[in-house]
Amino acid sequence: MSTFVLLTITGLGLAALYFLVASGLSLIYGLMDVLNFAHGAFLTLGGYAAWLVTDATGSFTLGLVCAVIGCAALAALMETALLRRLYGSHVPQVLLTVGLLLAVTALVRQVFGSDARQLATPAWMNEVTEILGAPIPNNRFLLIVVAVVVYLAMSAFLARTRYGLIIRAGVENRPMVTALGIDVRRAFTLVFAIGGGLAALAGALTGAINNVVAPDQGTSLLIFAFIVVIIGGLGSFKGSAVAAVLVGLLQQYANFYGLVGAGDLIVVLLLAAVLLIRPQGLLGRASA
Amino acid sequence: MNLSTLQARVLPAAEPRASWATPALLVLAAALPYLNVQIPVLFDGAFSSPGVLHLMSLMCVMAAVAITYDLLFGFTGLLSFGHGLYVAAGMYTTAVALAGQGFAAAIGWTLAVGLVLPLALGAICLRVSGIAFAMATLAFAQAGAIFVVRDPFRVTGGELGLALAYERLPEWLVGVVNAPYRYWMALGLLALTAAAVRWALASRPGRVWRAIRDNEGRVAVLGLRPYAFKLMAFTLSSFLATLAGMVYALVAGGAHAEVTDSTFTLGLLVMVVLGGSGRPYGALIGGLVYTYLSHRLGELSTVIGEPLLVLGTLFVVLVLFLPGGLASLTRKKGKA
Amino acid sequence: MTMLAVRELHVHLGESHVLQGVSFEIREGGVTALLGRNGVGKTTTLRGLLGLAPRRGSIVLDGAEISALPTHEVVRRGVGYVPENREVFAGLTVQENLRLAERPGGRHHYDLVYELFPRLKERRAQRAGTMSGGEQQMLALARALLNDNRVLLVDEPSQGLAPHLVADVADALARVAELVTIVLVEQNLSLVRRLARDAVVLDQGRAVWAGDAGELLGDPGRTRDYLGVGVAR
Amino acid sequence: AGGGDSVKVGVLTSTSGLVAGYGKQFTEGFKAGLAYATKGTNKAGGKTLEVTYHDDASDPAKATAAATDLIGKGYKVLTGTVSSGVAMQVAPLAAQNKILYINGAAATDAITGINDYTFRSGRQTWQDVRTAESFVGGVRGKKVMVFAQDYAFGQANVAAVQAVLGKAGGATVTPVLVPLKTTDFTPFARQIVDAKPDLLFVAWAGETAANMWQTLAQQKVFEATRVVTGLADRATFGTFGPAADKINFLSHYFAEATSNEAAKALAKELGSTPDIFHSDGFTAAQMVVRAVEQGGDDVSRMITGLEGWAFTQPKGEATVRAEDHALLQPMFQAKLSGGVPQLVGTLTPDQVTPPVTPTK
Amino acid sequence: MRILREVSLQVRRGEIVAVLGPNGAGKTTLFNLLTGLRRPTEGAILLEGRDVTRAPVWQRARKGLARSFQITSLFPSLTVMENVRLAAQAHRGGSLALWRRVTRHDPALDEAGRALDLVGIADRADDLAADLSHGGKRKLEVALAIVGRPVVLLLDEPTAGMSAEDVPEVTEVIRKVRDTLGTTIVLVEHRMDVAVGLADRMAVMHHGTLLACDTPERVMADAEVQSAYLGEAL
Ligand SMILES: Nc1ncnc2c1ncn2[C@@H]1O[C@H](COP(=O)(O)OP(=O)(O)OP(=O)(O)O)[C@@H](O)[C@H]1O
Ligand SMILES: Nc1ncnc2c1ncn2[C@@H]1O[C@H](COP(=O)(O)OP(=O)(O)OP(=O)(O)O)[C@@H](O)[C@H]1O
Ligand SMILES: [Mg+2]
Ligand SMILES: [Mg+2]
Repeated sequence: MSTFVLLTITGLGLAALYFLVASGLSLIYGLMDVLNFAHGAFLTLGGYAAWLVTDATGSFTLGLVCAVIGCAALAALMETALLRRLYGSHVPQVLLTVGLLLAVTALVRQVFGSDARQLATPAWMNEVTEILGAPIPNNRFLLIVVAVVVYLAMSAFLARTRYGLIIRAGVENRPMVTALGIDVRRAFTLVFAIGGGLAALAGALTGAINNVVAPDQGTSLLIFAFIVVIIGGLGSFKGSAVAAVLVGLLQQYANFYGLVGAGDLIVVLLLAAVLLIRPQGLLGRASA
Repeated sequence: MNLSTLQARVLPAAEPRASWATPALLVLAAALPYLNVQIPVLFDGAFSSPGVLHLMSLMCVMAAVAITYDLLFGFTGLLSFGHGLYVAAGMYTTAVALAGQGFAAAIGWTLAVGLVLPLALGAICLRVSGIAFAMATLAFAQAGAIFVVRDPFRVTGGELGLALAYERLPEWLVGVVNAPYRYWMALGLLALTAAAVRWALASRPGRVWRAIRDNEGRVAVLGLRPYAFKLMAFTLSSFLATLAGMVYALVAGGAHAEVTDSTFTLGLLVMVVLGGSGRPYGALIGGLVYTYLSHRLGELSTVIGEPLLVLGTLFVVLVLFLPGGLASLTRKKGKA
Repeated sequence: MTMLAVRELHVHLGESHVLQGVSFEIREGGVTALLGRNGVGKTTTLRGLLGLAPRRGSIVLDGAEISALPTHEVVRRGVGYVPENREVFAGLTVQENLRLAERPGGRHHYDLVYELFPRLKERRAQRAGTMSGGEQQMLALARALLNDNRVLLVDEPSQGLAPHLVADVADALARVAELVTIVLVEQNLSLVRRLARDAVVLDQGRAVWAGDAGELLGDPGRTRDYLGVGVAR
Repeated sequence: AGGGDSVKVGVLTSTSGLVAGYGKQFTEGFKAGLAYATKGTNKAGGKTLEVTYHDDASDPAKATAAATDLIGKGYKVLTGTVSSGVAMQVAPLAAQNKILYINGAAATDAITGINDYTFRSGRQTWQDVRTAESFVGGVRGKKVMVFAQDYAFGQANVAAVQAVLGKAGGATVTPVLVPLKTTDFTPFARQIVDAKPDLLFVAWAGETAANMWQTLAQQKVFEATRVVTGLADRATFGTFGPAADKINFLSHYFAEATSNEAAKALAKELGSTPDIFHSDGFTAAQMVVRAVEQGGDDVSRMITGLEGWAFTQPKGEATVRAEDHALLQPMFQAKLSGGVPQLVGTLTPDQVTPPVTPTK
Repeated sequence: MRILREVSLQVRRGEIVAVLGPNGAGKTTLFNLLTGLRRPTEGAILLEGRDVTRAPVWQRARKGLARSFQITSLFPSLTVMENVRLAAQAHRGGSLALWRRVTRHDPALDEAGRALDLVGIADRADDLAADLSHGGKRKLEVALAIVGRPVVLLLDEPTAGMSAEDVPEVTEVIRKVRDTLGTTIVLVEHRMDVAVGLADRMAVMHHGTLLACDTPERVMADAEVQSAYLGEAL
């Protein structure tokens, strides 16, 4: 019983991490239809920014905040300086972000070396709390809380503000949105900044879970983020959340109860199954 | 939104044209091993030296792979993130069959795998389109990568890779002194691939592929079954990639797990766009240049340790300022 | 009073020089029809006015030069647009399409819109992309009529509308024209005849005739020369 | 060939990519070893060593390209790489082209005895495992678990443990192999706790190590069993976290373990504390110098000159075994306290001698 | 939601039937059912006596069912000629023949040329379809549909957006297609004059049902049709 509780709660923690990693990608993909490979770059940069600041100031919280703000600003810059020229042509956008992913990962490795860097987190995060006999690491609770907050905040942003509408419409037909008197560019920049900030948040928290940041943490997380977004359904923020929970729990159970190390294959299988049975994803729109 | 229609706006319709330049270049390329000429800085030795020939062999192989990728991506509008799987299939089938059964069997098995694997996987992946297709191919490639690296049946050598059982190879393929033969083999592969793809594009299905890239639904209403055509393009492209994988293994002396990594396929994407996707010669040029740079940058510069930093940046600049790729530099912009 | 003055408007699309110095003036109030054969550049003129097509030349709206403004700024000066191909946002619902069209700071005439097109009210939650061609046209019109406009640019509103709806649309435009200046591109000459006070005719990238619409349509010679038709019905 | 008065030596290792850090150590160690073995003259047996350094980016394709280039330019001696994947593809080239290849730090057992032309300058997995065994003495009838990542490096460790502790030692060995890209290790820690083994052997590399150790500590694995693992480079000492003092470390090399002449020379040349792969680079240089001294530019004489050679490397006394070119060398037991490694015991080369794999 | 209810319509070989009805009556939906882009919940579709209710889109097209789209649907990055040639090639078969190169002397090319001539955009043959004006695209749309000499031709508002000048031309083309090829034609049309001028019979739809189907004269006189569709004529 305590094992099951342990697996379930840590599985939810894993799900929370996957959701955070996927959320920025899902937001940008869902709203702007950009398959943003640079998301991987921000996952890495966020981790390194958090590490730099934490190392200098000794405060992980400050590191986290600085990472989020810094990456949001950087993402906004990237959108205005680079991506903006390419609206209307999706493939070049994908390509641009691929280039950024490759370049930024290499840059980080060049500057900080290829060894992982240790990220010091507050002691309480690494301690455990017993629930029904299962020792749960406290950082998993942190993950779950942050993920829930992000989910609620983003849902409100999409439902309560016009930005969601503007961007969905802008993706479909950008000139027509401007012809309704709306400055699409501002909305796009904002969303991109949010995406960058979310990536940084996920990158820094990944660093906190792993206790280290590494140059290619972004690239390896990115694949998981893609898988979560696709399983959840293109353009569905809620879908990403559901998929993250599914993947996190399934992986955790498979790793314990299943054949040794079935955890990674099961994710791939799940993806293949979803694509074949329900190509638009669990909660995706039929086709947009 | 539909990826393929969007792409159509950036990609011009290419009209492959034959000219005298192609055979002339081919003859020149074939004569390189006899040229005891060195281009300083650019190459670290004379053309006839094994090191340069080896590099050029790799460039030819990768250019061939890039061409097969462009057939999918640039001309049919199918964005695949799993193309490396077929190159890997070619490499590993060759290495495994060579050790077990010898050279002739290795070729036979590779051809068979190159036909059956893409037919089977393509039949599944092509049930979906757009990003979902990209993800399905990614999923299978990931499964392939996991298979290779984890190596449950102890055949692939895991991340250590599988060196060729060179004692079972014909003598002319073994040893540094025989670099010219491997170069001609790679050049032959490139010529064959380019010719096959060019022929296919100029064929009747070739036209349909481009129409599918533009507007798939409309193709169906005209009475053509897009699925069949896409599967055809997918199989042809993957088959040629498998073939290239075989030559790659012969040139590099073994199969290695890097090819199954998703960054390998991303590299292909970069090559194709670098050269100019959906353009004659685009992928070829991109494949040559990218492979050259990724091998030589580290050697050329002591300041920049990470070649991908330069390549990634170059790629970004190119996408922004030369969306047609390098190939668009050589040709005046014309209509159609 | 001149509402809109266009001088020497040039537009290049790809390699073709589509508008080669179009000049005309539009009086305040009422409907001015912009006429011409297929492909002369009527749509391009409207898009040029809005800044949706790259343009050169002078455009004066309400006394202010607007040719350098980005599209959304032009629109915020009170320019409504009903595009030729409807261009509704297929992935958004009807209601979302309308909400998006609300220009901040003004009144939004949902009552007018729903009165004109009750169908839209019924179908508020339907995705615009699944609506019939005519329904989409209603939505495109509604999007523009929702706001207080100074000028309304309307490109072929009757296209794909059933006859009785064409009549309804005509009524609606007539009503709106009492408040707003309308520039109307339309192939349906009977509609033009009913609505338009003035007309401008484009040919070969230029405005070749401007004046009273009734005079133009009442003169079979001119209509044949400029529009290529003997006036029917 | 021609009896010129210089010999070209190519050092092939990662200065970019995943294991660039290891490559850097190897290169620095090599330079130090070269200075030491040639007494600063850069000459061996009267011949000048022309050493060039090349990046393999831990990519076998790049490595074979560079090797082919060098061989084509008349290089007779290649050395280096910290990646087993690269080593496995370069070694056959050496045999095909009849040149000498002294592998760097790649630990895979498969390099030993792979062919007549290939030697190794570092330790092999077998020696690691043998050292682990020394922590429990006899394992007969005991339960041993191997916790490793499911790829070549981890699998090799599992295989070695099964051979050393299982087949030879009489223990029951249970592997727990974890997919490479795992983020949460709780289920595996739980499996270990449930199984209560007498010994847990952990073979780990990469950025998930810190997370893995923390999870083991959180799930109270250290209370349930005795844990042994390898001590890698100094940059990773922090990854063990608070659990560090509960772990028994087997070590290939750490600066505090020895203080012979070679080790001192290494530290002096570097001007800093040597790290694990510095020693391998140093040793590789020693072997290159020996080969050239004995063979000039004749590869077969280089080989006979190396076979059976006994010498002092930074780790201590080492011997190149003639039959399969295994490098017999001492290994260390260590503990970490306060982030500083301390020597617990030294195993002599014959206590950790791998079985002979005669070359093909 | 139920969009069509119990619509039964029989069209004889070589007949021109115009489908009319207010916006949203289900005309395009009817076409989508016939071409196979959508599947009916109930009912059957017979083409030349054979049941094609479950056949995929491309198979029906092979059996001679062609259509044009209300909302223009072309291959924008191919030239006008290539657009039509593709359609011609499709119906001639052998499109999967990888070994057959597309040559300059291709019967499909001649056919395509004739179709372009017929709709009057032969002079734009070498331009990209994307660069045509709206009217031009509408004509190309018709060319794509007729080039295959279909047995049954479905035209969804072929004259929408065409200038008054071109309407008679297109009307003439449609009639010629029927007269020379014996093609059965079903078209949706909001222009009364065109519908009345062309159609042998007119079918009027309303709220997803078939209100009437008869000769133009009788349909126009039908009171129900008057109120449902025509309203006060302009
Ligand atoms: N992107 C483009 N590139 C080149 N030429 C174009 C482009 N778009 C339109 N054109 C050309 O510009 C001309 C004017 O087009 P426009 O759509 O303004 O005509 P229009 O008067 O509105 O015609 P219609 O009555 O058919 O709607 C046409 O000849 C068309 O072929
Ligand atoms: N996927 C869908 N979901 C909901 N309603 C739909 C869907 N598809 C079509 N409809 C509705 O079905 C009705 C019939 O549409 P259809 O396009 O067939 O009309 P139509 O007769 O062609 O009209 P028009 O003359 O305006 O083109 C419309 O009211 C439309 O909104
Ligand atoms: Mg127009
Ligand atoms: Mg319709």
